[in-house]
Amino acid sequence: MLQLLVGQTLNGVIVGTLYGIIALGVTLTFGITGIVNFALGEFMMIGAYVTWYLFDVVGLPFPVAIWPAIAAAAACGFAADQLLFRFTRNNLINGLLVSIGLISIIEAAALLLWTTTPKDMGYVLSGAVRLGEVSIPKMKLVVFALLAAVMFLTYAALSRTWIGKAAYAFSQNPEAAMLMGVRTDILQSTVVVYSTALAGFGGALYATLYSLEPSMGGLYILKGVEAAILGGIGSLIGSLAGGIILGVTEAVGSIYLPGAFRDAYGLIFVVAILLYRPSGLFGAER
Amino acid sequence: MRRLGCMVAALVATASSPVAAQNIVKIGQIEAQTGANAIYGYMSSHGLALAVNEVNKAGGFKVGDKTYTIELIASDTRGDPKEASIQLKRMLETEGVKFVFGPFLSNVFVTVEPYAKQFNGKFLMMGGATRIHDFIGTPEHDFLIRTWNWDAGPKGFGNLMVDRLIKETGVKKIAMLFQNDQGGKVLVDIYAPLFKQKGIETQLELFEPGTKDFSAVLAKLAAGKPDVLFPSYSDAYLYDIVRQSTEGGYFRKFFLVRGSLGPGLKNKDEIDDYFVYVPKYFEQAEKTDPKVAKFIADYKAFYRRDFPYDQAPLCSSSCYDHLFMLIEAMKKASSVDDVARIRKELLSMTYDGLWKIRFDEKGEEIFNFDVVRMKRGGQLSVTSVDVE
Amino acid sequence: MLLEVINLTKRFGGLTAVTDVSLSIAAGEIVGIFGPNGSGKTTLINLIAGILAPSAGRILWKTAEIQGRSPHTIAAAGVVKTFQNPQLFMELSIYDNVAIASHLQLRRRFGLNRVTELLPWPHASRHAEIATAIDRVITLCRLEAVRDRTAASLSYGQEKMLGVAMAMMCDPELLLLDEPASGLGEDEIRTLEEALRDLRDAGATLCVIDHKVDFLARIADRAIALQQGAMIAEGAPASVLRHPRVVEAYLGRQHDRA
Amino acid sequence: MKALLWVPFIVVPAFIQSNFILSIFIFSFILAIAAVSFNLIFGFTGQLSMFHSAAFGIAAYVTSLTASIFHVSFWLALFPAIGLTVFISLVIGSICFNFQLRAFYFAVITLAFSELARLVILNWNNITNGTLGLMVLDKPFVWIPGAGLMKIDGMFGWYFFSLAALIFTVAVCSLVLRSWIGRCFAAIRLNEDLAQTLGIDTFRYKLLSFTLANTLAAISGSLYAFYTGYIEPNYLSINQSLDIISMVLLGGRSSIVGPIAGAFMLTGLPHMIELSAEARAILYGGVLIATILILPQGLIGTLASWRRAA
Repeated sequence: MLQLLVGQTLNGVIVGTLYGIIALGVTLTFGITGIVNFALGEFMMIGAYVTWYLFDVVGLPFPVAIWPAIAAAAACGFAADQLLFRFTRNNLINGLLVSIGLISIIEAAALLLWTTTPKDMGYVLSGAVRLGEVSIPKMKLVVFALLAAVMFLTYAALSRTWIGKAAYAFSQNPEAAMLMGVRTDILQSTVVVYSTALAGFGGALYATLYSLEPSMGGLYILKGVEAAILGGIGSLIGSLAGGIILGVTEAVGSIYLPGAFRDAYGLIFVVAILLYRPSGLFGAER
Repeated sequence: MRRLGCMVAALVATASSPVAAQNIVKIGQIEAQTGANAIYGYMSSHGLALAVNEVNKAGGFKVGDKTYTIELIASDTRGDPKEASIQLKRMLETEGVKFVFGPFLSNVFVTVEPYAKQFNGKFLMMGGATRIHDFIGTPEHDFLIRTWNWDAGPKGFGNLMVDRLIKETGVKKIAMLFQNDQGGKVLVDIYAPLFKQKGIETQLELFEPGTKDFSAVLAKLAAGKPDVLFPSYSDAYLYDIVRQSTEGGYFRKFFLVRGSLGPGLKNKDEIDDYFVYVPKYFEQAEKTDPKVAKFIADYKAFYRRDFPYDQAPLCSSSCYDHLFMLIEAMKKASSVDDVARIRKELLSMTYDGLWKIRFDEKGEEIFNFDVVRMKRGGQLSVTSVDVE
Repeated sequence: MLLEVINLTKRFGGLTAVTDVSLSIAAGEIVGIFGPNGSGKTTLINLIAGILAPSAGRILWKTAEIQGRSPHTIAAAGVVKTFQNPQLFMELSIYDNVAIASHLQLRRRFGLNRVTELLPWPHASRHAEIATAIDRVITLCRLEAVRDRTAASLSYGQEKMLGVAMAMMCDPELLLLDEPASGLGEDEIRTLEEALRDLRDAGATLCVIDHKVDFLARIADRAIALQQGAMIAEGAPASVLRHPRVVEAYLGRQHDRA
Repeated sequence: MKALLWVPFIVVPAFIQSNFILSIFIFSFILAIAAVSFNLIFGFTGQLSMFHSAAFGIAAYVTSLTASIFHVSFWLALFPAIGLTVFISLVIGSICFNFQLRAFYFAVITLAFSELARLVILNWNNITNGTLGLMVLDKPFVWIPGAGLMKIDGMFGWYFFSLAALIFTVAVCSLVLRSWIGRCFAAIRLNEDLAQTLGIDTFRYKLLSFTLANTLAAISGSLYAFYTGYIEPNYLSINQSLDIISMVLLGGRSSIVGPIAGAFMLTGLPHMIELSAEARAILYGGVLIATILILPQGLIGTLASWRRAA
């Protein structure tokens, strides 16, 4: 039983980082543009399908295929930002609803292109590492490493680079930031596009672990938002932590309790946290 | 636009009388083409559209001395009972459709059933939904024809599959892992008792549709040391379950009554035994059976995308065959609207298309199927089972 | 005593905005509180109005402790404040703004009988009663000309008057005005003064905060001077203005500027 | 005079016998009840609640289960449903509003609660029959002067029954909204701090709005269950909530009529315009986005503002 617990905790951590990357996008977008982009899951789906196409159909090696995937997601993100989100800045509800409309468009397009038939990408890396009874697939470890790396890089970038500082300043106090000469529109678009690129990256890695369907995005964005709230909107480390907590809760929860309730365990946790600490675990007290 | 027209027609008092056009046979289809449970409906709509296109391209079909073309009215229910019930009303009353294909979804069927009943004898409903099984053959339900092989019952394949499994693998304990939706629940209700009665111990776990990471549930199930895993019914999950079972070393033996061989072949070197029910093993039949080859070629040409060798062709090919069966029956009955006669002909014929299909006296479909068994390394043994 | 504030203190993290302030307001008087910006005036009345909770000290309203209660209960008890930069229902007309403010009056006058307003045939007399009250306040605040325009379309002075009007509509026993005169032109200030006097004559007690000394001197019966959150002088406006610490702390700086 | 607007609806069945069209009307009426009531909390009080479909679905289940288990009439079965909805709304409402959850958080928490409700119904197999859902076979009775006790069955019965229910809902909403309660809702929507200082107990009125909205949604849910004759856990799904939201947005959130128009558009149009499934989904998304960005007032709202301008 102990190995089971240990193994699933580790597995939960890894799955959690996938939630975390979406959560990171949610947090960034919310901090800078004041909206929650519920379509992030769809950009993840785009990244995943492009990776699958380039790797399986075209036959590029994975490390190469991953870049066009990210680019594609980012490009779509840029289009969406210029055509839609630009007009819903700081209008939470409208932003929410626009992104919901966008979901149904992107999903339908994916259906046209790839049908409901699931796509399972060839294995980039198969087999598992075994420590005693505990076994973890190699690919999952790689994914975990890559995601964690990207998140910490993002964190570093935001605390070092100028754009990062600008973004931080802006999220703290827009007026002051603008007086400091931060070009709001550019900053906001950059962040929206970056978050979609993150989602695309997440999708590319997702494709190496799981099979793909057009409806995959819907589930992930919910988890991402839950994770972001858990960790506290506006906190980068929080979004990673939130994702991991969510992943572990689900994995461990479904060992001891019915698996059919898996999604509930996360939700209950979120509600509890929010009531105990409305600003989330790592969020600044308001 | 045409439909706006008939809306107007309907708005002008006399709407209730159907607008039957000359030398056109209207075929309706109510399936979920989008949404969470769309996979069956989506592909059956593909199959039917393909068949209709073929018939019309060939200039229609002759019944008596008249030549008829087919008008297909296929609407997307999104798996929403509300949509379906509205659409069926339109088909039966406004459009005067006499032959309705679908639904594959039980929730849609039970919703429209009370209404459809009122038109008993005026139309035929050829659906695959499992719940049709509860109504078919009962009074006032002559309009029902079930277009899918049924797991349970003496003629059902479930029985035969389980026997074969026991005979060939000597399984003692089996773990069931299904998504918590209609299909999953039906399978549990059918197979749990079946195993029990044959003295096989079972473990059961359900998962939320949309789950992708199964290692927790798999580990939990494996802890109970069952011999075989009986997973999901849809490739959308099978790929993940099979891969994660083998990678994690949880399971090496699988038993499937839905879904394709794809997941097994993909992990062939990790799998000891992959036991799957396939109404027709397309990958093989394509090479041997010209009809199948033609079907696959036509599909590729018509939809300009390559052919999905997962469970989807089962739906598409079955609906494809059923249209030609129906036309056959019309010719035999030398009428396109005498529903009773056409039904009689349908039930009395044995159609030899992509599949060898016939119906029992109640209207339950019976077709032979293949059991494909894959051993480690991927060598396959295909046995076709004759239901009779 | 209508209102008694006893050793009231408010800290925001490090800095102390209000230090150990004690004061009392008697029914029917107009009290003026003044002091330079950041002297804790606004914090003080936010504490009284319940928008902030004090760190220490007590607030007695008619001998009942009200510190830390929620704003709406305190408002219901009869203490209403206006905002320094007016808070309005911008999309609505002046009339509707004041109509919303009639909430408390409606409750006081009719209590649970309000539910009859939910009937398809509402109480005509009641509507008339409230309607006249609303119009009275609007006239009192010299807003009848713009009665049906949206609040968003008002001039800054009118916005302030509307703020006062809404506060008045709650017919408060104690009205706390946060810098009512700031940003107003001379004649607007005159109107304001008249309105406030009318209000006092109508039986309300007023507590006015402002740094416009002359304005306060004109209307206040009693003045209180604050500096860095502490009370430094109290008494008749004239005498308080002459108080050395006030001159040094406040007017002194004005003289420098001059 | 507004009452006259209903007259066309009352005479419609005299001209239309087509069950297809009538059923579109009936579904529109029933869903319009949900949309109008949702607009109480969303459009008039300014809180985006995602609990609406849960209230709708829970009531659908409670009513039909009570009716079938205890063999009581629709009307009797309605009471426990409404009672439970009120109770749940009060609990969830006081949790959310007590903690001063802001817009986004409120939406997410209510969403979480409605998902939990769905999962409970989904997995409580021995009562709810899980994903397979339940058939609802009995129909409500009403007493009609002259005709006596009449079973609501068939198109015309349902047409007028659901129409009556909609009229009732609209009446309740308009009476509430033109009273002081409506003014308090507006105050909360427009400026909560100010509302507080004017002595309005924002907590109480938010709670009232939330509860009233859910209760009316409960009525709509029960009707829906008895009309379709089938209930399934999907009634509580997020998509159901989103559909209701879209109705309100398309019609316009600033009026009572708006959501009704929205309900008709979303229920009727898909059946009048021939489109492939994918194209329909794309159009739906496009229209939704267009309304938000171009006609934030919604259709009715925009027409109204034109009338005012002209």
